[in-house]
Amino acid sequence: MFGYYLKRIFSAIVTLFIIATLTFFMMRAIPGGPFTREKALPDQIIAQLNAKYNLDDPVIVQYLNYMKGIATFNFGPSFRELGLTVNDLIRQGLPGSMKVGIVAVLMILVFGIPMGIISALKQNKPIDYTVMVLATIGVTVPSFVVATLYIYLISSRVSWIPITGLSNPIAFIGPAIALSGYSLSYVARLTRSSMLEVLRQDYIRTARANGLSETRVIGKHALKNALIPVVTYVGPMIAAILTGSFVVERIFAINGIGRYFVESVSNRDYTVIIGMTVFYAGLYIFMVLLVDIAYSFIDPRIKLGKRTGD
Amino acid sequence: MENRIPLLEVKNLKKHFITGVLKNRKVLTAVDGIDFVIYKGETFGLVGESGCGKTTIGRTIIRLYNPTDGEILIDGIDIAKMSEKELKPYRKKMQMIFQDPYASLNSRMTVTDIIAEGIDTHHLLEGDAKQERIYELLEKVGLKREHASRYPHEFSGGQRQRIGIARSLAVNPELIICDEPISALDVSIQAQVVNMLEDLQDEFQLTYLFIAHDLSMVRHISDRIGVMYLGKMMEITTADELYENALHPYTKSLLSAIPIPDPKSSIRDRRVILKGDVGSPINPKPGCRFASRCRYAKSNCFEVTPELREIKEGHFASCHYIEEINGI
Amino acid sequence: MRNPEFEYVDSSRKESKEQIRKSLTYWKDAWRRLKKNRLAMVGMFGVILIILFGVVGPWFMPYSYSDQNNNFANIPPRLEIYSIGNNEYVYLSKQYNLILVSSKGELITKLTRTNMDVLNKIYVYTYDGEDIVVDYSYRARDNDDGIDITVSYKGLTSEYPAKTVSNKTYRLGSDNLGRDLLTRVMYGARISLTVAFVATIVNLVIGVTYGAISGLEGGLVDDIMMRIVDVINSIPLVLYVILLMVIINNRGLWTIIITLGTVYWVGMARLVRGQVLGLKEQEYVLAARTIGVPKAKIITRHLIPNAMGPIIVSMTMMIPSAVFTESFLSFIGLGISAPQASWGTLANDALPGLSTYPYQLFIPAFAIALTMLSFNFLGDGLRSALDPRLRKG
Amino acid sequence: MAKILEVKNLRTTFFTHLGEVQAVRGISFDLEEGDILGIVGESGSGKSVTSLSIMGLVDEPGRIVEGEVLFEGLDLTKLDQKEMSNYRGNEISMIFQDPMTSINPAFTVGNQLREVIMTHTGMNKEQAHQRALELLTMVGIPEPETRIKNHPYQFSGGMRQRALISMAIACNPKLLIADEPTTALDVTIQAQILELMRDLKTKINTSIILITHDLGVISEICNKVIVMYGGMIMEKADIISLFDNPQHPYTRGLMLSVPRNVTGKKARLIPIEGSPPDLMAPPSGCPFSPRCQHAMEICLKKAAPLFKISDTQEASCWLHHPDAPEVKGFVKVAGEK
Amino acid sequence: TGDVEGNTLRWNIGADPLTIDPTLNGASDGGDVINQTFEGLVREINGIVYPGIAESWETSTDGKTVTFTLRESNWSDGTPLTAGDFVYSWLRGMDPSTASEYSWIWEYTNVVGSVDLVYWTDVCNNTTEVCNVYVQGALVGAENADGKDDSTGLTLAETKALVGVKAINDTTLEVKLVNPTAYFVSLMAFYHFMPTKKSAVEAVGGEDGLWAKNPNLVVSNGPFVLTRYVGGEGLRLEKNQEYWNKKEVYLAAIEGEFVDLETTAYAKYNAGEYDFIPSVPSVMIPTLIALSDEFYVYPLLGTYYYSFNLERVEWQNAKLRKALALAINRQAICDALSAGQLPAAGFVPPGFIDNQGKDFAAESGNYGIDPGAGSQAQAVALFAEAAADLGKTVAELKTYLNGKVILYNTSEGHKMVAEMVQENWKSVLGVELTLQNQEWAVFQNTRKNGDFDIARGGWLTDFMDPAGMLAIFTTGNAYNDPNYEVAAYDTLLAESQSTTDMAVHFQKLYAANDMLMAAMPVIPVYYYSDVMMAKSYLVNWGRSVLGSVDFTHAKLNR
Ligand SMILES: Nc1ncnc2c1ncn2[C@@H]1O[C@H](COP(=O)(O)OP(=O)(O)OP(=O)(O)O)[C@@H](O)[C@H]1O
Ligand SMILES: Nc1ncnc2c1ncn2[C@@H]1O[C@H](COP(=O)(O)OP(=O)(O)OP(=O)(O)O)[C@@H](O)[C@H]1O
Ligand SMILES: [Mg+2]
Ligand SMILES: [Mg+2]
Repeated sequence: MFGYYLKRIFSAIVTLFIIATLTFFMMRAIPGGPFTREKALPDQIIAQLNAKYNLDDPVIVQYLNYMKGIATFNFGPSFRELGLTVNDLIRQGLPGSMKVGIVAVLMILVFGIPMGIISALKQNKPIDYTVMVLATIGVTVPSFVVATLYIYLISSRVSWIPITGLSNPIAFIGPAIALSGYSLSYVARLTRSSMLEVLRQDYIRTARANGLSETRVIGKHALKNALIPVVTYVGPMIAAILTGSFVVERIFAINGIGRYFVESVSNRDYTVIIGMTVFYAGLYIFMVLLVDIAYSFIDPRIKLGKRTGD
Repeated sequence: MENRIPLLEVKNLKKHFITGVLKNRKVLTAVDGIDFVIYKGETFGLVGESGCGKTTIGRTIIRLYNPTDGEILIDGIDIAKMSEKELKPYRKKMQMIFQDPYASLNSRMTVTDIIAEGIDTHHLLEGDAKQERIYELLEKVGLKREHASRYPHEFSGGQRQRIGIARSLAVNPELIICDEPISALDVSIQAQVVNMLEDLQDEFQLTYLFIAHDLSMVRHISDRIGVMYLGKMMEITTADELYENALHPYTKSLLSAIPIPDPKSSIRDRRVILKGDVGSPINPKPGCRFASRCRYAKSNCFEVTPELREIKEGHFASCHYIEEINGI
Repeated sequence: MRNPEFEYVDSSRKESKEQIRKSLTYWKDAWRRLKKNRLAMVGMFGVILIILFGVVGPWFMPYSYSDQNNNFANIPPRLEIYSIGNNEYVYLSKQYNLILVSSKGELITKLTRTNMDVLNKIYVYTYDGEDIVVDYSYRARDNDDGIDITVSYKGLTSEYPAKTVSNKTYRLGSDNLGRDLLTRVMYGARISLTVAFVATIVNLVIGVTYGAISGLEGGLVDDIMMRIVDVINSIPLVLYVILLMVIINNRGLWTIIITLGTVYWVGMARLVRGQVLGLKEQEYVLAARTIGVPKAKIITRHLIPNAMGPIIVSMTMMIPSAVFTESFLSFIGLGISAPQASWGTLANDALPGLSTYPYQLFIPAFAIALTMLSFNFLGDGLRSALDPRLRKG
Repeated sequence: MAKILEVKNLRTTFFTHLGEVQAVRGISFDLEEGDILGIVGESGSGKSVTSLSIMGLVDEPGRIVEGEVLFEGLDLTKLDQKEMSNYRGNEISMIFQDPMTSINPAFTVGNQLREVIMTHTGMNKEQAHQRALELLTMVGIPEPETRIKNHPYQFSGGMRQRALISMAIACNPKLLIADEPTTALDVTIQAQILELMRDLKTKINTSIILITHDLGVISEICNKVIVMYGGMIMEKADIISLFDNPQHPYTRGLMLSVPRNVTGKKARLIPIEGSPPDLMAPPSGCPFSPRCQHAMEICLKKAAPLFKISDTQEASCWLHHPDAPEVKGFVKVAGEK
Repeated sequence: TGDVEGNTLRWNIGADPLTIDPTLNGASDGGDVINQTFEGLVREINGIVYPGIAESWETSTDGKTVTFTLRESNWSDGTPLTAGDFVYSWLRGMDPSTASEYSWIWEYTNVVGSVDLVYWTDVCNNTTEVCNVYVQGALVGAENADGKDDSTGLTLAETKALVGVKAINDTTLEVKLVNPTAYFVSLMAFYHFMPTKKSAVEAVGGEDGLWAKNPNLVVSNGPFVLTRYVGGEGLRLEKNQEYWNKKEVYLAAIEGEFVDLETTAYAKYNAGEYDFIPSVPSVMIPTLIALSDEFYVYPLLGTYYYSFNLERVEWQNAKLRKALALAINRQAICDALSAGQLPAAGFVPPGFIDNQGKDFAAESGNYGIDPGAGSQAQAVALFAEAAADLGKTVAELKTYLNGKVILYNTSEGHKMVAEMVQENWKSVLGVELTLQNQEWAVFQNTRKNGDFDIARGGWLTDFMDPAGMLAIFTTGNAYNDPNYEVAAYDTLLAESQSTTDMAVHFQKLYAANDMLMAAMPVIPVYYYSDVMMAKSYLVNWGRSVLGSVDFTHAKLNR
C-alpha cells in the first residue's frame, strides 16, 4: 500500500515539475514583465528592479534557481506585492478562498445530491422535470451573472445581508451560490443518472425482497453505490473550487487566491503565477488521489491502482 | 488415431496476470503450464470450474493475451511471441466464438458490417462478391438474407450466436475457439446451435476448441476432453472414456455433481458432493491444486506438483495416486 | 368428419410472423429514429431556428451590427411615454435624455437639453422652439399618487405616462452606443454558434481520439497521455491565451478555433478514456481483435460509437462554457474584434448595467439558454437515436 | 396438507413506452406446505415476473393487472408496500439468480445480514450478530467469525449465494422463492446449494418455489413442477409423471433437446426449432404454436385450457382434446377444467 | 469607544495598495492612504498649497536654491522630525538599490545631482538600455562593474554626496536646483517627497516597505497613523496624537476596505456600509447627477488620446492627421462614457494657471476642434486636401487607409471609445479602420515597440505645470509613443525649463502647445475626470488636483 502511494507521489512530482517548467517558460515567452505599469517606468528604473529581483540573470540561471527554490517549497518573492513571498500570498489568500469554497462544496453536496436523488426517484414526474430544467439553467448561467444579480438584489431589497465580507455566516450565501451553481447542477444531473442506474441493480431488488424499508433501500443501499461517479467528479471539482474563482472573489471582494491566480498573470508576477499553478495542480492531484481512496471505501471491490475512468 | 495431424500444440503454456502495484503486487497464475494437442478436424473440449483458466487459455491461444511462457504451435509454427503484424495471417486461421451473445456483437453495426469486418480486414472479397459471401454465410448459419441489414438487438440469443459464428467463419478459419458458446442460451436453443456447429465442422473440416462447463453438452460435442482445475490440466482423454472411466478424483466428483434430469435416478444417492470452493489462483502453493478438496489427498499431494502422465493409451491424468485410487 | 380446427397447419404459416424491414444504413436509420423523438425534434427545430436567426435574420434588419445612433443609446424594448399633446409623445431615458416618440413607439429624435436644475430636480429640453419641462423631483421624495415625473409642454402637464408602447425602432432595445440589440444578437449568433460548433468538432476530433487512444493503449502510453492532460489542465488559460495571442498575432475566428483546439478537449479526453477502458474489454472488441482489425478501426468502429451516449451528453453541456470561453478570449484580445460581438461579449458588456438596463443582459443570456436547451434536447434525442438498441418498432 | 400459497389467474404486464409486455398471462397454481415446486421454462417465459409478482416487487412500468396471490389466505396484491415489507424477508423470502450482482458490494456481509435480522426481529445488534453467525454456519460458510466481516467481493460465487440464502432464511420464512439460485454457479457448487436447500426444507420446514430452466435441477429436488412458456402454464405435474410422461409438446421438446449421453456413436440433438415468442406481440393462440410440430388451426387461434390428465398432471394443449389427431404418448381427456 | 465608532469614517480605498511606503509607492491607491498617514513639506488641497511640515520657504533670486524652514513636529512615536529625515528619505528614494518606482520623478525636480544618483549604474554606459550582455551565461560587461558610474566615473557614495539636498540644521532644509523650477514647491506635496523615519524603514521585518503596513513598525507624521492592515481586505487608521495640527483633525479613525469592483463598492455604499467611495459604475452616473447630492465629479489633470505611429508612411501627412482628429464627435463620446469627462480641444487639460493667472488650456484655444460634430465638415475638406498632397484621389486614400488598426488595451471604456471613433471616421470620412484589443502588458509592449497604426494613450501629470503634459512628446521620452521627434519642439521645452522668468516659461509652452496641435501627432479625445461619492454628512474632506483624497480636516456630522 505504502509503495503504491510512493509511486503516485513520484508521478505527481514529475507532473508538477513539468507544469512548473512549462509555466516558467511560457511566462517568460509572453511580452511584458512584472514592472509594466500604467505609467510605464523608465528603462533605468526597470533595470534597477530587474537587478533587485535577479531578473537580469540568464533565463536558464533563473530557471535553475527557481527550481531549487521550489524543491524546498520556496516559491520566491512576489515581484509585485512588495516584501511578500509567494508563500505569504498563499497564506494570505487561501483562508478566504477556502472558507467560501468549503461552503460552496457543502452546498453542492447538500443540495446537489438530494436533488439528483429525488429527481431519480420521481423519474419523469413534474418534480424531475423541474429539477432537470433548473440544472440545465444552472450550467448555462455563468457565475458572474449569478453573482452580479445577487449583489443587485441584495443591495436593493435585503438590507440585513452584508454584501461582502466574511465575518457573518450569512454573507457566505452569495459567493457560495455563485461558486457552486454550475457544479451543483452538474452533480444533480450526475447523481440522478447514476441513481437511476443503481436502482436497476439486482442488489436493490434483494434489499427490497429482504423487507427493508424504502428509506433504507435508497438511503443506504442505493446511495453509497450511486456516489461513485459523483465522487469522481467532485474530487477535482473540490480542488478547483477551493482554489477560488477570480470572478466570484472579485465581485464579492473576497481576498482569495482565485484572484491572485488571474491577477498574477496580468501583472506578470512570475513567481506568483508559477506558485499558484503548482499549488493548484498539487491540490488537484491530491484530490484525485483522495478520490481513489474514497473509492476503496465506497466500493471495496475497487482496489487502489485499478481505477476505471478518470 | 495414428495418422492424425496436430493443428494446434500448446506446450507449457503459462499466463500470469499481475494485479496491484509494487508491494500490493500479486501474481495471478491463471494458466500455469499446460500442454495439449488438438488434431485437425477434431473437437477438443475443455471443462473446469469457473475461474480455472479456460477462457484465459482460449484467449492466449488466439493471442488476445500475450503468454507469459510456453509455445503455441499452429501447424508447427510458434505464434506465442509474434508481433501483431506477423500474426495477421494467423488471425485468419483461428477464430473465436464468445460466450455472451449480447456482448459479443457491436450493437451499432448491422449484421452485414459485423460479418464483413473480417473480409475487409483481410481483403478477401469486395463489392457484390462480398455481399454474396455474407448472404451465403448467413444462410449457412441458418439465418436469412433479409437479416443482413438488421442490428444485433433485433435477434434472439440463439440467432445472435449464429451471427457470431458467421462472423468467425467469414475468414475461412481452420480452428475455432468456442468459449462457452451455448451457456447463455436456452436449453431448447442450445441444441440448435450445437447441431449447427457440428454441421459446419463436417462441411468445412473445422477444428474446435470447445470450452464449456455443461458437462453433458461437452461430452456430446467433443472427441477429446481436457479437465482443468486452477490453471492446471487434471485429465485429458476421449469423451466417452472420460465419462465412463474417469480416473482423476476431481473429474469424478465433477461428473457426479451433474444434476440428472431423471427423478428416479439412483446416482443421486451415491453422489459425492465436493466440499469447499475452488481455491485462489493468486500466489498458488506448490503441490496438487486440487489437494485441499480431495478426499484422497496425502501429505505428498500438498508438496509435490503432479505431472500430467499418460495412464492408459490416450488417457492422461495428473495425480500421484491415480493407480491406487482406481485400483489399476 | 374431422373438426377443421384440429387440422395441422403447415410450417410456412407459423413462421411468416417475422416482419421484414427495409434495409437502411446506420445513419438513415438513426435519422428515422430521431424523427420519431418529439423532444429531439423540438430541439432540432430550436437549433435550426437559431441558425436561421443568425444567418438569415440580419438580411431583414434595417441596421448592421455596427450602426450607431448615439442619440438613442440605452433605450429599452418597452417605453413608458408621456403625452405632450397633439398626438406627440416623449420618453425619458434612464440617462435623462428626452426622446420624441410617435404614438406607435417609433423613436423620432433626441431633444436637446437646455437646462439642468439639479437642485430642484427639473430638466428642461426644447422642442419646436418651446421648452419641455421634466420635473423628476418626485423620484427623490415619497409621494402617494404614484407620480414618477411630470412633463409640461405648452402649458400642458402630464403626470402619468400616456401608455406603454413597445419600441418600434429597436425591437429588443438598443445598447450603450445606440445600436440595435436584436441585430447584434443575430450577428452574435453567427459567432457563438460557430464557436459552439468548433468546440464540438474539437471535442469530437481531438478529445475523443486522444481519449480513445489513451484508453485503448493503456499502460505507459496511457499514463503519459493522461499526465499531459493533467499538465494542460493545470496551466492557467490566461497565460496560455496571451502566449498564443503573441504567437499568432492575428485575429478573427480562426484564432479561437486554434485556442479551443489546443486546450478545450481535455475533459472530453478524460471521459472517453474512462469509457474506453470499460469498452475495450467487451467481447465485440475482442472479436474484432481476433479478426486482426487494426487499432484505428477498432477505435472508430467499435469504441467511439459505443461511447457516443456520454460523449453527446458532455458535449451539449460544454456548449455554454464554450460560448463564454469565447467571450473571455475576445476580452483578452484574441478572437473577434469590436464592434462585432458574440453572445458572450454581449452578456459581458451588459453586466455592469444590469441594474439599469437589465434587458441588455437578458437578451443574449436568453439566446444562450435557448441554444443550450435546444442542443440538450437534440443531444438526448441523438443519443438514443444513435443507439439501435433503443429503437422503436 | 394446507395450501400456503394460491395464485389465481395472475396477469402481470409491463407498460413500456414501446408497448405492453404481457409477461405473465393468467396463471394459477397452488403451493402446499412443505412442497418444493419447480418452475421451468425458457428465458423470458415469465418465471421471474411470476415470483416478483408474488413478492410484490414488480417494478415500474410493470403492474399486476389481474389476479390474486393468496398467502395463507391473505391476498398480497392488496397490501401496500409498507405492509408488504413486513412479509418480505420475514414470512416470504426470495433469492435471486446471480449471486455476483444480487448482493450489495458496498457493505460487509455481516452488515447486510444483521440489517435483515434487525429489521424483522427487533433484535439488538449483538443478538443479531450472534444470529448471523448461526445462519452463516447453517449455510456452511467456514470460519463465520472472520467471514462475517468480509465484503462480498472477498466471497466466491458459491459463498455469496450461501450468504444470500442465509439472509433469506434469517427469519425462518414459511415460503422461500428461489429464482434460478444455481444457474450462475459451477456444478460442484450447485450440488452443494441444492443439498443445502433440501436441508432447509427439513430443518425449518419451509415451502419452496424453485425456478430454473434446467430440468436436471428440477428433478434433483422438486416434487411438483410447473412448465411455463410465453407467460402461460403449459403443464403442471408431479415430478414423476412429468418426466415419465410429459403431456405437452414443449415439455417433450425440452426433454429431447438435452443430450442423452450414450457411449459410442452420438445421435444428433433434437432441438425445438424456432425461437421464443416476442411478448410484445404474443402469438394469438397457444404461445408455443409457432414452434410446435403438432400445431393445429385451433392452436393459432386460441390458447388451450388446462386439460386434466390425471390427479397429478394437467397440460395446456389442444392435443388432449378429443377431436385432435392422435399423437403417440398424448392422452386425450374430455372436457375442459 | 462608542464615540470613536461614531466618529469613524468608512472608506473604500479600491485595490489593495502594493505598498504604502511613500518612497516606494507608485500607485494612486497607495497614494490615497499615504496622503492620510504622512505629510510632506507642503500639503495641497483643492489646488491650494498649504504649508505642511515646512512652516515657510524661500527661493533664491536665481531661482536655483529653495530653503525650507520646518516647524517643530514629531513623528507618531513622539520623536522629533528633522530636516535630516527629509534628506534621508529623499536620498533613499533616489538610490538605485532602493529601486523606487517613482524615482524618475526626480528628473523633473531639477534637484542638483538627483538624476546622476537615480540613474547611477556601473554596468554599462548606455543609460537608456539594459545592456547586460551574456555570452554562454557569463556576464561580458563585468569589467565595467567597477563600483563607479559609467558616465560620471563616480562611486555611489560620491554621487550621493553631490546631490543638492542639505539639512542646514534640524529645521532648515536647503535644496539646490539645476534650473529654476516654478512648480518645485507644489510638487513637494506629492507622496514621493514625504519623509520617512530611518529607524522604522530599516527595522527588522520592515524590508521592502513592509514596515509601513505593519502597525508595530510603522512611524509616520501625517494626521492618521496605521493601526491595522489585513492584506487584501482592509486597514484601520487612527488619529495621530503627535500630528502637529491634530486639533484640526476631527475624525477619530478611518476604516478602509479594498473593494476594487465598482459595482460592489457602489452597492455597499448604497447599503450604508461606506461613507466614501472613490468611483461609481458609469451607467449610474446620469441618474446620480440628476438625483444625488452625494455625487462629485472633478476634472483630472490628464488627457485621453490616440497616437499616430509617425514612423509609418500613411500618417506622415499632418492634414490627414488633423482630418481624422476633427472628424470625431467628442461630446458624444463623453456622453456615452458619462463620467464627467470633457471633450478635449487640445492636449493640455484645463487647470493649469499661467503667469497671468489665466487657464493655460483656455488661453490656447480650441485649434478648430468643436466639442460636438461641428468640425466634421472641416475634416472632410482637410481629408481631400491631404489626398491631393499625397497624389491620391479621395477614394484612393480611403482604400489606402481601410483596414488600418486602432489598437487599445482590453477594457470596456477603451472599447467603447474606439467603437465610436471608428464609427465617426467611417461615417464622416468613409474610412473603415479595424479595432484590435490586447491584454494590458502585451499592449504596452506593442506600443512601445512601435508596432501599431493608431494606439490609444492617456497621460495624467504629477505636477501642476503644462510642461508635465507637453514634455512627453520630446525626443527620446519614454512616453513619446507617436515618435514625434521635432528639434524645434524639444528646444521650446528646454527653453521653458531653463528660464527664471515665468513669462518666458509660459510663452515657450504656449508656443510648444501650438506647435504640437498643428502637427497633431496625437488626437486628444477627452480630459479625464474623477468621480466619487461621499455621504452628505461627511464634510470638509478635500482632494488634491492630482487626484488624492484628503481626510485631514474631514468631519462626520451624523
Ligand atoms: N484480464 C485479467 N486480469 C487479471 N486477472 C484475470 C484476467 N482475466 C482472467 N483473470 C483471472 O484469471 C483466472 C482465470 O480466469 P478465466 O476467465 O480464464 O476462467 P474461466 O475458466 O474461463 O472461468 P469462467 O468459467 O468463469 O469463464 C481467474 O481468477 C480470473 O479472475
Ligand atoms: N422491467 C421490465 N420491463 C419490461 N419488460 C420486462 C421487465 N421485466 C421483465 N420483462 C419482460 O417480461 C418477460 C418475462 O420475463 P421474466 O424475467 O419473468 O422471464 P424468466 O422466465 O424469468 O426468464 P429468465 O430465465 O431469463 O430469467 C420477458 O419478456 C421480459 O422481457
Ligand atoms: Mg470463461
Ligand atoms: Mg428470470
